[in-house]
Amino acid sequence: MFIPAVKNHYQELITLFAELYKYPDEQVTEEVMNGTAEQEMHRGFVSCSLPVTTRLSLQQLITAENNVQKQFMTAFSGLSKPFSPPVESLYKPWSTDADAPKQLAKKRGYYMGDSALHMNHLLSCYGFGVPEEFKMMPDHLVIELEFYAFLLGEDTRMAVTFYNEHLDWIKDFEKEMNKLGGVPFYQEVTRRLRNLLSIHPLEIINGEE
Amino acid sequence: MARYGLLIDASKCTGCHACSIACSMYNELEEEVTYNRLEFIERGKYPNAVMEIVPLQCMHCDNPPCATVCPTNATFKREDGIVSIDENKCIGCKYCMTACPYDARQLNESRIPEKCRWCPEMLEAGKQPACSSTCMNEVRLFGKLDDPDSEINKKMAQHEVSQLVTEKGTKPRIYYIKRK
Amino acid sequence: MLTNHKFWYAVSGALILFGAAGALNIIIHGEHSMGTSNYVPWGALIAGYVFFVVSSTGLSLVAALGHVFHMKRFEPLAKRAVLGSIITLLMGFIVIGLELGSPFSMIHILFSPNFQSAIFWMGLLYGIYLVLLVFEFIFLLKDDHKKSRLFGILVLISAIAAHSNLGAVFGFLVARSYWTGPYMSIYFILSALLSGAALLAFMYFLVSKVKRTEDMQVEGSHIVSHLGKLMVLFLSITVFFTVWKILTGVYGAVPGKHDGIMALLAGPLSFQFYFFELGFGMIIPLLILTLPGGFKPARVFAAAAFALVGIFVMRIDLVFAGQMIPLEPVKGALLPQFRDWTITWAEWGVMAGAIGGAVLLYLMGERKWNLETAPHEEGEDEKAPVSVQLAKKA
Amino acid sequence: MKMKRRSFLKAGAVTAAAAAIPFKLSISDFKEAAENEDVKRIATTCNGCASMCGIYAYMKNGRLWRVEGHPVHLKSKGRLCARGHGMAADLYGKGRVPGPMKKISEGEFEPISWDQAFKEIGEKLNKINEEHGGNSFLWLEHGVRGKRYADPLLDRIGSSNYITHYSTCFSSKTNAWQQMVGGMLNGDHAHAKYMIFEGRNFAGGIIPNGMNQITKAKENGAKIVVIDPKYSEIAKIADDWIPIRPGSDLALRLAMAHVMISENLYDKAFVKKYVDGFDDYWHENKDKTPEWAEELTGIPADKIREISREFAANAPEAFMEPGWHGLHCHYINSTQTAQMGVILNALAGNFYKRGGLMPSANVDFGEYLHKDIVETEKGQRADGAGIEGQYMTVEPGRGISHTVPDMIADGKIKSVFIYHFNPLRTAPDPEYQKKIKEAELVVSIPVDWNETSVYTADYILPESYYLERTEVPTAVSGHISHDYPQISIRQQAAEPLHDTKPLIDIMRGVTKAMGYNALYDFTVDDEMKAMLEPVGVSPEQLKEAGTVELQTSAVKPEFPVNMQGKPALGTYTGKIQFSAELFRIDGKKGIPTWIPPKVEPDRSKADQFRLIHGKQPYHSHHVTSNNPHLVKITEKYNGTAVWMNSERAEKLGIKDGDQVTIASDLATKSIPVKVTELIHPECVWISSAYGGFSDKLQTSYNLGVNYNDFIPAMVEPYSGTTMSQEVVVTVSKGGEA
Repeated sequence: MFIPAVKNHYQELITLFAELYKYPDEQVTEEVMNGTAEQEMHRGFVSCSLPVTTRLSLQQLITAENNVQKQFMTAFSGLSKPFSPPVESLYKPWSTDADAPKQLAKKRGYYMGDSALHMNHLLSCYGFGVPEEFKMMPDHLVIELEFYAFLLGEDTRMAVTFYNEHLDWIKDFEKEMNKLGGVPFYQEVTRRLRNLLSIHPLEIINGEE
Repeated sequence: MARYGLLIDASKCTGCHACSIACSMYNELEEEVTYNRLEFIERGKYPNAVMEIVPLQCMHCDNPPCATVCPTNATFKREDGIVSIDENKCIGCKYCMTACPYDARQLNESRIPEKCRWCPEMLEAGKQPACSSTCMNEVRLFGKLDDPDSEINKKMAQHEVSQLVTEKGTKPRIYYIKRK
Repeated sequence: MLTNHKFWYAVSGALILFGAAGALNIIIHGEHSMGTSNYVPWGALIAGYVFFVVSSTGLSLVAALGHVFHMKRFEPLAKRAVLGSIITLLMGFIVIGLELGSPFSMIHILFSPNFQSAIFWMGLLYGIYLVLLVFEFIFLLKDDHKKSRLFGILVLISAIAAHSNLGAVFGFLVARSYWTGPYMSIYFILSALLSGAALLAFMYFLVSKVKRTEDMQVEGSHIVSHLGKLMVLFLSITVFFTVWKILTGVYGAVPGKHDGIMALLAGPLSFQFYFFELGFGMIIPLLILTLPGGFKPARVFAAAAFALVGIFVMRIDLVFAGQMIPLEPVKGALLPQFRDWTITWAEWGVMAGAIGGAVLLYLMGERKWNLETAPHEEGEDEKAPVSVQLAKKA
Repeated sequence: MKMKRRSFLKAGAVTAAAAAIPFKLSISDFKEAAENEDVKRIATTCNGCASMCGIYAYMKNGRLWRVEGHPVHLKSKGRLCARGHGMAADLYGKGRVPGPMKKISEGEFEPISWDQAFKEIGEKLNKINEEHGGNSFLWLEHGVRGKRYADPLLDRIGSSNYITHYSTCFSSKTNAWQQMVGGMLNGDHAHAKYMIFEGRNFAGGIIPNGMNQITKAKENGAKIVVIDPKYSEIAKIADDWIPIRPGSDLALRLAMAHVMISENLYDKAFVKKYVDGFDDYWHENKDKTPEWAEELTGIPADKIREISREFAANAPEAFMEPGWHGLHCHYINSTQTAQMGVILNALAGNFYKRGGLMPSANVDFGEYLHKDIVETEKGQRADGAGIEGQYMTVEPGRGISHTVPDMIADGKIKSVFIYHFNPLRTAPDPEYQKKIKEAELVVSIPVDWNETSVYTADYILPESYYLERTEVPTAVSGHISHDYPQISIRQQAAEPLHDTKPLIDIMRGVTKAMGYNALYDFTVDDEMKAMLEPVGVSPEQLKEAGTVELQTSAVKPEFPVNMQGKPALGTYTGKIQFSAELFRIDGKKGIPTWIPPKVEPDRSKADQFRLIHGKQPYHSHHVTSNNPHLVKITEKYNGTAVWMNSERAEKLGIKDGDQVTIASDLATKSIPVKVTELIHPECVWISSAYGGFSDKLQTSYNLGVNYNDFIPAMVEPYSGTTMSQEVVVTVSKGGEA
């Protein structure tokens, strides 16, 4: 039997992760620090009947000197090198277009790859726009997770296709994240996200069938 | 069938490397790989010293040692004279690399010993490949050796030309204009 | 310690683990995990491959002394030598398989063969050689002397054909004067004899110690002594070849050839050339063997051990000396004096792993089969020797 | 408790779709459809260096495929150098500043919104201007692209402080030519029979079509002489490479003039008609014989006679390249050296002659009329350029760009906008330049994380990449001669990848926050329309073609004359002036004569050298050194090495490839050495491309060393340049890699 409640929990969990990859404003910082984020994530995993493999809680990974904002900047902004923005294009060959002659095609590490083009296409087909700062990285994790959550609400079959094609790079992303120093919070969030996404959505949603 | 050749006037090269970077852009090469390169030679004693620069790339030999040694015919000579590679047949033994007296082979990420392929699609369209079309000093001139009216034949008639490493019997298809 | 089974299992296990790590590294990271470059495309694994297939060839050549040429004192060697030959050949194939960029494209050797390519012939002949070896081994185990002798002859021919083709893989390289010419084919065959004799002496000494049977003790020490004598001959031949290689290389200063020899004599390879190739590989074993009492089994064993290390380095020197001299398509170009090369841990691993694999397979062979061969007198061909009958009962 | 959610997906606000492809949920279906889209060709201009060659950018589905030289553009004519190809791929690289940044502590920034940045900068600027006056504001840029959008603000708040990078580059030349000729001319390489390139590496600072013309002229029999302490790339195609002691070029030129005058080889008719001050010049320099110059230059007197005679014999189809950076900010005598460039060419009578020096074709653009034209009275320039008692002879239009920290320390400058300029790496003494941060407000407008932005800026406002922005049309001119005027346009080929803006939008944002609502109340299209109006080309035509050639007002080989037929150059007398009016200060006559270099290596010391530098043909000084493709060339061809003469190296026990340590009073740095016959024994040479120290630029970080590390910030007395080769270093074997 189909239980929509689980799907809703799953969607909520996905958008929670999306939230955690946005620049942490004061409220988000506060909610991470006071444990709200940890509690909600824990509840989310439990509600989806997923194993919770927490070693350290999120608030423990933050210190006064190395706060969430600082870790965000270190991990994603390029203010210090190396850094690894959660953008799909960077983790996949730039283009598979056969007559794409030139240089970039087979390489990883460049923005605006095929996946970005496709995201632009999908978003515009569904009538979505993205904020100015994400204009040329529509395959940013934040956008992809939000869009995935949206698709789950629309049509599970489509969501599954999206899951298969656009959320298959998190492992590579995690590998890059783990190479960085001073970003334990995002390494943990990414580890959990990878755990969550390593389980096929149909297994979660239909788990109680 | 056309027979292609390349005439190089090395005396005009000023070492800007536009050829190699245009080539790697056109052929989607990894940054480490270049199909053409420049050899630098210093001659003489200060203040009467000079520098020579010789552009090098696959010579598309008429007796290509790389093709002779290839156990699976992955490297082969086309009718138009271009020495080409069928990547699927390559076992990666690198015999062609040790056999080439010009060091023209470059191993790519997939462990295929790649090399300059003279951009046949450009030659067939009557255009110069990227290395030549971007060269400000017009060092390279590709063309049909069997067409008496071709630019390359006219120019070869005007100059004395030489080839590299002829003593190994490779019969290279790149000709260098001899200058004093 | 050396006479303990467990010790050898432990050693081979450790080497195989190291080898597996190295192999995995090469499979994952490709060429980056190897010490090769566009200028030195053939790395240590080529040397390792040569080392193993030379050993294989050498073992079958020495085996042939006994059961093909009927040199009595070498007849008991046959089974062990042929088994060793099969094993080292397989290990050679594994090593070269890892060196190849796309080993699975080997299928095209069948569909799209290039009859001008020495690698094609080498591959084909080594394939045939392997099949023939297996048959020879089967008939040896059955003590079917007629058939095993027939296959022994075929193995001998194919070994020489395959191995001289391996020499030709180098000899055909017109671009690299250091290798060019017929020398390599002849040198490979003759140095294979040294490899085979040294490896057999090494093996047989240990086997005779491990077996602890009286027969084996006596017979083993006899054979090892005889192998020692053979080694003196083969060492002398190798010295002869090395001397002429050096003299012809230095004489006349042919570009490429001369520089390669100078890299050995007074260049970056000189330490390993003098210390290992000449010292370990030729001088020390010759001294050990030719001083009074030189053919005592333990002395022969020591000489063989030195020689094997020396031979391994000899292969390394051969592969790199031919490539580290920069090609000079344009005369006078600003080039480094020598091209850089290294042997990475992954390559060491693969070679060590292959040695471990060889040891393990051999131990398993000793355990599975009875490898004693009774001397086959005329007319006794049909009758299995006593020791075999006993073994069958057990 | 549940965390809040900030949804980034905005329903309704549809982005421009990549292409009109029908809905494809699966990426493989989509890729298939996308692959069938057409490749579009957009004509724009390159930004690999300041030449701005015309290029075609090939775009598919809104993404850059590759670039190619524009076939019409007179600088590229279908050809591009390595930089042009390499730079384009950086569009999608990771080195750029992704959006507006605010400094939180030394070297640390946080992203802020454009609105927030505008608001804070506007408020701060207003406050500073109220307290210290508008003249405390400084606009510092590479030049001259930003001037158009700097001027409205400068005029409005009343600041005279517009400064370009030219003083670090070539203003000794522009100054001398402005004073003596009233403008600049270009060598007519295509028609010349004899070309002298002294301190000018045309094959290093590349204009592809210029080099094409030079090699063609050579094939047609032209002779090329290269005078340079280092065998530069152009020397490779020269008939004669004459190494000269660095710092003595002025002596050589004086002696060449001496030969031409004393042997009556100069064009007397031309000089009589078009030159003012010839007698004064000769009176002053009668003793500058080739023998005298041989002492100073190390070039045999006979050789000097030979090239002088050949030069004269081929005149007027002969010229001495006017040059740029090569000699014109290097020594204390650089302005006089540039003056001699004018004089030698005038003695050859080659001005406005085919095969000699020709002017650039002119384009009469229309002008966009600004609505807000309130102007505030401006104070004195903070750099002292053009001010009596300070740097009276320095061109105020270009200024002195490398003493900004002094201007700040003196309290003259309180706020600085730095547009596409990186003085921390391209001006002398980086530690001194870092003091720019002492200003109350520093705003940097770069594309990447350059050293200046990282170490001095309070705010970084990233501009869109050159392939992402449209700029007003420009006349294609300079460096080489061409008969017909051309107009080219840089236009947007790709959507901005990051949260960046073109300069005009940045200026509009800042000034609106200051309360000037109408200061930038126009778009690039408005300007383009107004500019093109009198030209007879529509914006659409220009955008389609990228570069157009106008068949009007072709340049003619005629000396400009007025209605009376008298010479009418933009100088005091209308003639070529051998004596520059402005230089007649401190009792001087304004005539070039010998001035020895400021410092000289002690020739008795084995380890002392003059440190000289130059451009590599695959890098544009420091701008391209973060490009991975170009740096691969550096690595393969040993580009960071310091060149040293073999004989000197032998004395120091240094071998090719060794690590050596270079030390001046300011710095001690270590790099590998290239030991060569191709350099004057008294100097060592390094490329100007390296020595990056911004850790936010991965590729250039810590790659090689830069000449600016070793020289203090000095000001050449006539033109205000850096005198960047007035430095003696010691070189020793060893040092840490």
